[in-house]
Amino acid sequence: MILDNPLVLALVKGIVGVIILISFISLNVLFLTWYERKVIARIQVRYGPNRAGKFGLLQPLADTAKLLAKEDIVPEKADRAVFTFAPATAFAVALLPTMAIPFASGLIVSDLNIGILYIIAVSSLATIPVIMGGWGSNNKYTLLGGMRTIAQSISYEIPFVLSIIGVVALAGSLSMVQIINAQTNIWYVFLQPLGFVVFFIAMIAETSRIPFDLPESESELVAGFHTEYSGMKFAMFLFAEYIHMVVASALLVILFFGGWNIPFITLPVIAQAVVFIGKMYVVMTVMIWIRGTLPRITIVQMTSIGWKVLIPLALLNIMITGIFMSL
Amino acid sequence: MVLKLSKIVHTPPMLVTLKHIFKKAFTVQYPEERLEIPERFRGLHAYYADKCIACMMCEKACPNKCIQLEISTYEIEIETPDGEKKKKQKKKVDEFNIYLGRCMFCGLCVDNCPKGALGMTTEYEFSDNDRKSLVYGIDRLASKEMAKEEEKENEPEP
Amino acid sequence: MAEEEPVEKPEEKPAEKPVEQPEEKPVEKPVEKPVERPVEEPEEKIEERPVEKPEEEPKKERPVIKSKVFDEIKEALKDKIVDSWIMSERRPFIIIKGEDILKVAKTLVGMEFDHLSAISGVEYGDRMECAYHIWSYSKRELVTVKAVISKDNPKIDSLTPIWKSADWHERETYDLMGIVFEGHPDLRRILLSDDFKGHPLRKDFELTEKPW
Amino acid sequence: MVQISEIPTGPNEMILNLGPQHPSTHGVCRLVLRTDGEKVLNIEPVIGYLHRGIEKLAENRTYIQFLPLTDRLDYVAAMGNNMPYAMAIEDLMEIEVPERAEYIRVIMLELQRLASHLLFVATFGADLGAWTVLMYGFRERERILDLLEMVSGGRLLYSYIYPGGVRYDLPEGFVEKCRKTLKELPKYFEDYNDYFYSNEIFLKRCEGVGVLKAEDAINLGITGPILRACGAPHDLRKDDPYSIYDQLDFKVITEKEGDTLARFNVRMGEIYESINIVNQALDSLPEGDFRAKVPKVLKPPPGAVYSRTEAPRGELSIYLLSDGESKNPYRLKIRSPSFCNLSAFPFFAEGDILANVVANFAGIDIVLGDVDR
Repeated sequence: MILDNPLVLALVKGIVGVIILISFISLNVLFLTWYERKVIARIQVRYGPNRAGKFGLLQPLADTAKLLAKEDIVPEKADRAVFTFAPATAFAVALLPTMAIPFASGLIVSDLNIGILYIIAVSSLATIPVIMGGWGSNNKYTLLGGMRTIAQSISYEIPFVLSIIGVVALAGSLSMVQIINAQTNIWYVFLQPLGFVVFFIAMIAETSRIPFDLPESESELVAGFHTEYSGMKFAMFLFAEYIHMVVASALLVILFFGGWNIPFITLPVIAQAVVFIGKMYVVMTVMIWIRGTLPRITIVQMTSIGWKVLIPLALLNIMITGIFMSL
Repeated sequence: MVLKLSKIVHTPPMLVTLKHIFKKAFTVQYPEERLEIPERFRGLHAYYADKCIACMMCEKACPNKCIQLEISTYEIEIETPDGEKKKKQKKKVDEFNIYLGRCMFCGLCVDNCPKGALGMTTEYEFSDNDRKSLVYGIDRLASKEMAKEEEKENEPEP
Repeated sequence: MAEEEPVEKPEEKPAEKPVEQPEEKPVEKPVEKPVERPVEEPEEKIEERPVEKPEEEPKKERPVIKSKVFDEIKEALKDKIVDSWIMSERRPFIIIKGEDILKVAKTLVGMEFDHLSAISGVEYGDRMECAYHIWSYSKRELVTVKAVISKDNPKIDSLTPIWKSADWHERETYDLMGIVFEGHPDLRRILLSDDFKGHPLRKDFELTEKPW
Repeated sequence: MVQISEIPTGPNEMILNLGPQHPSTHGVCRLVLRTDGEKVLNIEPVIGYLHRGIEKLAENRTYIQFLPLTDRLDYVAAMGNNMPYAMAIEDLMEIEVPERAEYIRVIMLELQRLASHLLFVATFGADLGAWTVLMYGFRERERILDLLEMVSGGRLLYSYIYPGGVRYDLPEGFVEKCRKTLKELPKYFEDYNDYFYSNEIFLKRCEGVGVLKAEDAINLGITGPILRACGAPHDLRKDDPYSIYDQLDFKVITEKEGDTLARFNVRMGEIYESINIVNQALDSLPEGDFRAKVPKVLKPPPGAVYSRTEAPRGELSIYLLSDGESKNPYRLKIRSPSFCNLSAFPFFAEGDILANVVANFAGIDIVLGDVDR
């Protein structure tokens, strides 16, 4: 059999895993678009989508079909290659970190021993397609949106990483699975409250959601970096954005809420996945709730919060962690 | 400042929005649910041909000139109280058109009608695909109103 | 939309009537009287009204705010005023020559008339007018200064050095009326596009009607 | 004012057209910005996209025919536009308005002010990125529009205040419904207070944005809530009372700071004050005619009148000239508050960052129908 070859087996396993993962993530994203609209609608005392299917559940499919059928407009003066590649890059880059996310013990495409490092590395790539889109559109609004993304990612990448150091130090490993296993009985949110706060704020900024949605702030920059995109290209940007949200919430659950663990209870694999996804949705609900509440901050406030508040706090957190660990 | 100090402890905004999640939606599911329309609503015109005396007041009153009347005169014989037969000229409305594409529903035509031959209904759904079909003649102006009245008559029965 | 008639009519009509309107008519009632016996004029009016009123609705006798600055202004602008009258007992109107406007405005600012409410250009048969509505926040009085300028060469000094708010008002008046404000820093069309021909609020501007 | 195209653009600068189609311009206003990165160096408002020539139309309409067109000036506060026009005609023709009509007018005007300020709160929130507030503001505004619709038959454009009084009398049950609504509304406004004044981001976004001094504001011709936010207690309802405002007891809300937050506070305060005024007017609403006897065809005697009112956005005045001959106004000039407030916008918005310019622009609360006429 060809499958006896360990290399081929690994390849097949990998491909199957990736396909399952991508379809799972896509399904989640589709559901998430519906879920976000519904929650925001409830906050705004509206009904939200309720026409397509029961409770409007088929709305994401209808939206996708609509976006696919739309005319694909490329502005005349746009840099065609960059403009076209940007959404594809965005989509690809957004999917990369999902490879190292464990959904339950064993349910992971690739359990890297430097999992968290890998995720940080590839998630900071997400800036590049935004700048590509912003520059390639040859539009001043998109350019400003792209520039804001750079400012934002520079300001928030650092506290984002620094706040993880405490967790890594406690777990003693960079592997995602081991970080989760280290939290079997106590979640790190209780051991690292300061780190959690910094990480949570930096995470929202990294996913560029309200109040940090500066790259696409609709009341200032129309739609920021994707002003000129339409149809499928726009859909890919949108998809990428929601994937970021899924990844970020998964990361938060892994790092601070014990992944699939419920303290003092051992769960079967299926239950673990359910717990994990349930926790993710709680985090995402909070993110949506914040989006439904807060106004946007300005770029000056954004950078000053990043540099003057979050980075010192993250450093303080590392110091405290170090002191406690050496005791 | 006055308002800022009027309360010492404000509920945080996150809780304000949380509170609203559990409230009933205030929006209306349009084609199925409809808002109640007050009597004075200025919707589609109703034209009562029997009351009209073809005085053209509505046409003159219209700020946007969206009413057009075509009038012909005809003679009728009437009996005076003395028993004599007299010929009298009368005006008759052949065509009464309202161009809704231009109408702004100000109601001045209704105000200026001396005989109450014009009215305004609560009808508000008359979007159409081309401009020409927005010209409403006697038949369409009357039919909508009649349908309404029929509905009203039918209603009390059950 | 306008029929063809009004285009022709205003040319003739305003030529006679509006000329008389601010000068002749108000002259009949308010102007003559205030000039001769300014104190009595308001009294007369009050006498007229309460005759009917107290019988039915005595409650309605609200104090009519009377203009106090009218005499002051006339005193201050003695030589500049061509004509003046008072409307509804509280709104002084003064007519001046176009070239005096800057001096008059300076005098009025000195009298605490600090808010230029609006500038409206009016075209008459033989002349044009720039009406400045100036309000004093401290005195709570509004005075309307009408500056008369010629129709062939409508030019008047800009008031932007005195009131910054005059900027857009003057641009608007230039745009719609064609009055040129000399000394305005940036006199361009404001409401209409730059390539628009003519000044629409002139009486000879032709309107066209779209058929159904 | 500068024409931005005449200023040479520096190496790091660019010209950014905010509008005419832009989410935060509330219509079709174009702001030409000369920007250096996020910083806005110069602003030039370009208007006229919604110019309908209403002043010219007035010369070709009879006096009554023009009334519905006044609605179209400031289309979110249409009731306030009817008022100066009706007042101008009454002044010219020396019509005595019945007491009841004046009370109804004040009730309507203040309800309209309420609705207009609620719309401001809604759109202001949206411009700062809090879309939820938009829905809340609209929800409350809807209840007031219900009241206005019940009386006038229109939700947005009313044509209700007529020369000589009002068009119809108050319908049955209006007073009760109005009282009920006004009693319930403050509960909702408590939510606004909670939401805005405990919201650190909101306060930080508004404080110190677009600071304006009272003297400058007066010289720039600014009126309305923006002027009152600079500490100048000028309100035409008090200064130059019309209708029955001199018989009512109300405060002029002022703030000292002159920034966007102060403008917001003034409008929030006026919302409460309007409720107070409506309640007072409802209490002493007299019986009687709702409209004076006015001829069907209005033909005012020759003369000129400048009638001024305090619209929700500031001083709305109409200069009406009649030649005494024709049935049409000879000349009609509208002094609209939004036009004058927008003209001053560059003076207190230049030199700030883009996000603050947007917040500032939302804070002056202009309506383009009012600007362009």
